[in-house]
Amino acid sequence: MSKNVLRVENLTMQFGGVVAVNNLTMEINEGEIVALIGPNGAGKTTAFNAITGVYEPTNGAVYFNDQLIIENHPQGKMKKLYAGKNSDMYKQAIVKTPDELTKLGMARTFQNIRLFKSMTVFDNVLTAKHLRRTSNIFTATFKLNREEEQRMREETAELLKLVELYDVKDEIATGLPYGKQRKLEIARALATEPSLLLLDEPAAGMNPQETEELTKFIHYIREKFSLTILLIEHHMNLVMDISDRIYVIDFGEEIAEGVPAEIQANKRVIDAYLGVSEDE
Amino acid sequence: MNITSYLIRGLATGGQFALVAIGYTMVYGILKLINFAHGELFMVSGILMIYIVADLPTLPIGLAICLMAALTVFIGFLIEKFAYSPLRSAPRMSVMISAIGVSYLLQNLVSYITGGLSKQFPDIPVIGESVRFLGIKDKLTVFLSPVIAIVLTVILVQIINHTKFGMAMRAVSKDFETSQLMGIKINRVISITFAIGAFLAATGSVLYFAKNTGINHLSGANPGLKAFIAAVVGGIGSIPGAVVGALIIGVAESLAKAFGLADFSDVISFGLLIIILVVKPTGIFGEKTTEKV
Amino acid sequence: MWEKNKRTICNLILVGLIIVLLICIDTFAPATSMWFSVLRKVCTFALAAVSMNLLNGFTGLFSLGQAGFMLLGAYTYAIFTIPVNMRSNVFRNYGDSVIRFQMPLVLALILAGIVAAFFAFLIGLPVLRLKSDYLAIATLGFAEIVRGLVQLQSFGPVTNGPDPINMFTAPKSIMVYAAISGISILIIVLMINSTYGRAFKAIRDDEIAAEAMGINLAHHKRLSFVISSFFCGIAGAMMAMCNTSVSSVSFTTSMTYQILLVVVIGGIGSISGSIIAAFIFYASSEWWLKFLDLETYTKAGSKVPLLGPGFRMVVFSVLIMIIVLFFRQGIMGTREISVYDGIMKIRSVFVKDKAKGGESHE
Amino acid sequence: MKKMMALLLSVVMMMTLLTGCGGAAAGGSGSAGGTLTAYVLAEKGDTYSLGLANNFKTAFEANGGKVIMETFPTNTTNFSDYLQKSLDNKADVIFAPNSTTVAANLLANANDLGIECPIMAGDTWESSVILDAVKGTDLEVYCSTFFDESDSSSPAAKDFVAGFKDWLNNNSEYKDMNGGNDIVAAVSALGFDAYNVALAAIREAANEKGSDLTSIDIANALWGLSIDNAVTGKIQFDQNGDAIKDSAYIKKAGDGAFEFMKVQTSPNNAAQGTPADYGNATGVKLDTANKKIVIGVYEPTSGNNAAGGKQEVLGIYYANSLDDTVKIDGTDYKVELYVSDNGSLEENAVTAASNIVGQGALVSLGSYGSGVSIAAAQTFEDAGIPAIGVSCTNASVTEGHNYYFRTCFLDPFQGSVMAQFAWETVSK
Repeated sequence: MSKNVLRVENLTMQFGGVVAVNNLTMEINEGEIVALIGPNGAGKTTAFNAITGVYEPTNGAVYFNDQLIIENHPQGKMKKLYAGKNSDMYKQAIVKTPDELTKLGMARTFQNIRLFKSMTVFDNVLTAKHLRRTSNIFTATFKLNREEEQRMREETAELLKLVELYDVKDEIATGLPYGKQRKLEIARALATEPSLLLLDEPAAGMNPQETEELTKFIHYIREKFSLTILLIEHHMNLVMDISDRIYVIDFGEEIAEGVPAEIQANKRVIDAYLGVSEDE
Repeated sequence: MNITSYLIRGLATGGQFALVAIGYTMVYGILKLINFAHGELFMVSGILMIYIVADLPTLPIGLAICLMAALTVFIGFLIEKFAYSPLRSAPRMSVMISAIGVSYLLQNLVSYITGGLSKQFPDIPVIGESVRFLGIKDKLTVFLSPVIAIVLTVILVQIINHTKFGMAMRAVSKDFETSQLMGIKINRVISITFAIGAFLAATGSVLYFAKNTGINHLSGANPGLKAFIAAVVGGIGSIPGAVVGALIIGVAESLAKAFGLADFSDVISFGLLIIILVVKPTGIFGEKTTEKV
Repeated sequence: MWEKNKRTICNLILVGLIIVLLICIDTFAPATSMWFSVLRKVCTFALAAVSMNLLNGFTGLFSLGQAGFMLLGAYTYAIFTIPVNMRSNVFRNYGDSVIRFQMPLVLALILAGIVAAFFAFLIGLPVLRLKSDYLAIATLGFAEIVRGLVQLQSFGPVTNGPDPINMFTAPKSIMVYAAISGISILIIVLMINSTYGRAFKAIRDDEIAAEAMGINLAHHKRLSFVISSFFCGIAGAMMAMCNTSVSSVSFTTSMTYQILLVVVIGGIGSISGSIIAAFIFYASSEWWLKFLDLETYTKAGSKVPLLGPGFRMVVFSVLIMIIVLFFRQGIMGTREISVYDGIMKIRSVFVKDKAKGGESHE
Repeated sequence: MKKMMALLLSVVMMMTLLTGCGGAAAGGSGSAGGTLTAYVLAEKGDTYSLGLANNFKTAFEANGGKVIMETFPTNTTNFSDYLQKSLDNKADVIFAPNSTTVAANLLANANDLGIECPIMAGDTWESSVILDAVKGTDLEVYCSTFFDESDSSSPAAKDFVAGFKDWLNNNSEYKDMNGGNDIVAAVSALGFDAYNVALAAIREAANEKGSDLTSIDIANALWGLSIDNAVTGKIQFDQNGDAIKDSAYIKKAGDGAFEFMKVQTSPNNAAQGTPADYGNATGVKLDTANKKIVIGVYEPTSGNNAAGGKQEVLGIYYANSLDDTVKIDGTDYKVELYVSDNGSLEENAVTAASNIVGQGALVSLGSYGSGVSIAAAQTFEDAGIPAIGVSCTNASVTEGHNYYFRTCFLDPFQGSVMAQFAWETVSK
């Protein structure tokens, strides 16, 4: 069993009275590609945002490389309102902001593309290099970090060549066609030198031919950068032929977990997607 | 040292600021915009009153006030039409800069017309008389302002909570796009909100300038800022909050003067603003709205 | 070498030309010419506008506290550069000044920046978490608080209370102002073109994406706020030098509005835009458009309509509304001045004419 | 909704409850015996106001009186809380040396609160704004000033008053500038004198140096000048360049006009100053090319002090209309005035003064308002041009600036005169 990269324990997200994510438990091991799927509104992106520090989870814990990074339990008004389970298991309140998580090595992309609209393609990726800087405000301003700057630019050029965007590197990022913007966002995430890459519907809005290309690309970057990948996706053929394991959630709860073949045959998963009432 | 005179006057200034603060809180509730020019509108209505009474001496005072209120509402309408609605889809910063530009324009225009000299507000018959109340001798407007402010607030709250138009305003303040989809004519609602804000500013200016009769182009800056602080302290977007916030600011300033901290009165209200913004940004009455990513 | 940084070389040539021009004005212009007081103000407010642009234009933090930081810079500079023997005269109403020594100009300038930056750090802690319009009002409030506190009688021995401070070193030659302003703006430009500059722009474009890319928002916002206030403090010190007397009465919110409007005219997010706009705004308001304020009479003795005290400011405010509403980009938008591209464009216009003309015989 | 209404009502109830029990009658004035108390109110950041207030305080306390002094921020329009403080402390006299903009509100609030004790101020209150504010109230308002139109003791004064009123009445534009009436403001008389002092100094310098006189020679001439028949009394400059004055006129704001009360004297035995050392300053040369002498008029014609500034300019205009040529070496030089508005703001001072310097002025007159005068002192000094302060009374206008002279009395003098007058009227 290879090293465990990400472990999510009883993750619960509650907005007021609505439980968006209910007691989700997940494990991702090194080098794996794991998919998190479920019908629209199942709470996939909410779980994703809780793991990447955009939201504070109402209850539960998250471990990264076996190190506790996020933990929380219902506090204040939420104590009374809390509708989830095992809130007594967690006492501490450890909160991480997204930039701290990215520093640890968890990079992400967004469901609706969030590129830096005033910057060129090249600068978008170059900006992400800022995280790994060794210079401070003075050395950076007075150009005493020439070799670091040089290294950043070379790595950025390399990444852009990887995603075949080097030829448009001086264009304004938001001017690119949709598919290319998606790949640029992935390149930008890679620029932070992550060990775990979280992709939020990377194939959204892509035609089958582009999706096919994306699958090859994700396999390639996993090898090249020895990454572990967690992705949310609706394109079933992409999910089925790329993921090592799949978690399925519906109405915030995990209803199935396993390798693609098992999931395809799983009755509950099909019902959830086809909306058949679970009467039996 | 008897506190009463300072409390009464504190409530009075609070009441006068409240009418202006309501204007801020309504416009912010709807457009999420700090209408910097609202303080200047308050000053302009004072100046309008002076010129109306000076140029039309035969007009009875009651009619003069109504004419002034109508003109102020019209100016408020113009400001919204020319300075804000073209920037409806513009980034937040340019709308704010446009608001600052309007307030700068109004200040300079009035300074040019009046030559920078302060003018005397005409005597308002009833509320201008000096009256003795609870041992304090001052103009009737001082004692009347808090009462009028509370009465107008109650009326306004009824309109907002119990009329169709009120519901439309609440809808627009909650979510711009969806209320547009629901067939609410956004621009009409916004114009009327501005008109109500302008009317209240006009009423407030009559009460305020009846007491502080000297007006020049800068007389709107300080009350404008204090009214905005009141709106934030009370909870931006909540009308009763604006009134309570204004009363608190008015009393706090007067008490500062009572205890010889006169130099600090400005510092206190801005200090209060920064504390509230940091500790409880939603203010006393405001509700918490989580930012959806 | 030429190919790689042709644009910077052309721009450097332009800067060189400007410096030579300034030296000529400084030495040859008659001592009484208006150029002196105008160019001193232009250098001061160019730096103030650029430092505000760093914050509003490049980091997307809408702050209206510039007047407060300039006041801190001006007071610090003035207090520390009064000759020792003149101190009791200046601090007449408050016994004598607490500070017993006089600092050289450069040291006092840097101290002015540091004091402004220190207060920026303090007020930054609670205020930088706020949303844009609340941040604007909170910083506006801070500037008013500073102005109120400096005037207190109890602070008399330090700040001379409400009385103005004068008798401090106020250099006359334009080159001093141009040097201070030039070096400071150069530092800001270098910073914006560094990795930190990119981080600031990222925060301006999309805070959530910036944070997801590992940029610590609190740290970088505070950094930008403190550095912008540092240079605001230096601009405040330069303003003290311009006016040869400092009193808190002149650091009003309308001064902050003026700096903001210079930034808007120049183009939010363009350094060269702010410099050009500062020159146009202050040269015309102090000098070229001064006639708008004077009641002038035509030969026939009839009064020229509209002209009169205060008319200049009305013209300005209308002009600014037009720019804010219709030319939101301002003069330069977010582009920086580039002599090389300018020449190329002009050349291509000529080349095209020649080509059009030469088509017939090809 | 219910919760909110309840809270609102409770706030109001709590307030009225408090006021109910605390309703002891305040007001009434004049402390029974005991030390006389003065309440002094000055504007923060206004050099003139603070200088005069501080001097009044020292002089009044020297007489054994008690002084409560407070300052208010600029742009304050409501003074009731401050005036209430004077009632609470049973002040016998209120001294509020502020601009007319402040006075309009201050007196209106005083009337609201039924203040009975006398209210006094310095020379700025000698203006029609105060007469309007006092009309229809029973406020007792006094102010000190440099000149009174009904003082017919000196012939020069009588001629000036008659001539100036005619001159105002037959051109409406100047009458408007004077506030729409032909009341002779003290500052107009001072402006008139300052112009004549400047001309006398130019003629003096011309006698010695002829057509190669410079502004430095004019400065030197000023030191030795002694004019006996000036409208505002004898003018001689002491070691600081201030006119040696020993009396001030006290006026009461009557119904529609100021009533002359008395001339309050206070010993001032300063001797005439010896010329300051101007080193090798070259100053500005006489414009022999187009035979004209430019005199700068550095005044606020906009902003808070515009009213006083314009009246001062009128005095200078009138003096110029009577005498505008100086014969130097046989040729007539036309005297031209260049008015530069400082907008009553210190930050405009340097630019407005540089305007005057730019016009090649030999002398500059003004300004109304001590703050702007001090701020321009350095600019005039660098250009080597003597400046004559017309009505700025703060000591630091001339202190340390040997190019700045002044034809009016100073705050320390005016403060002690008013303290003396207040002490005498109140202790009767």
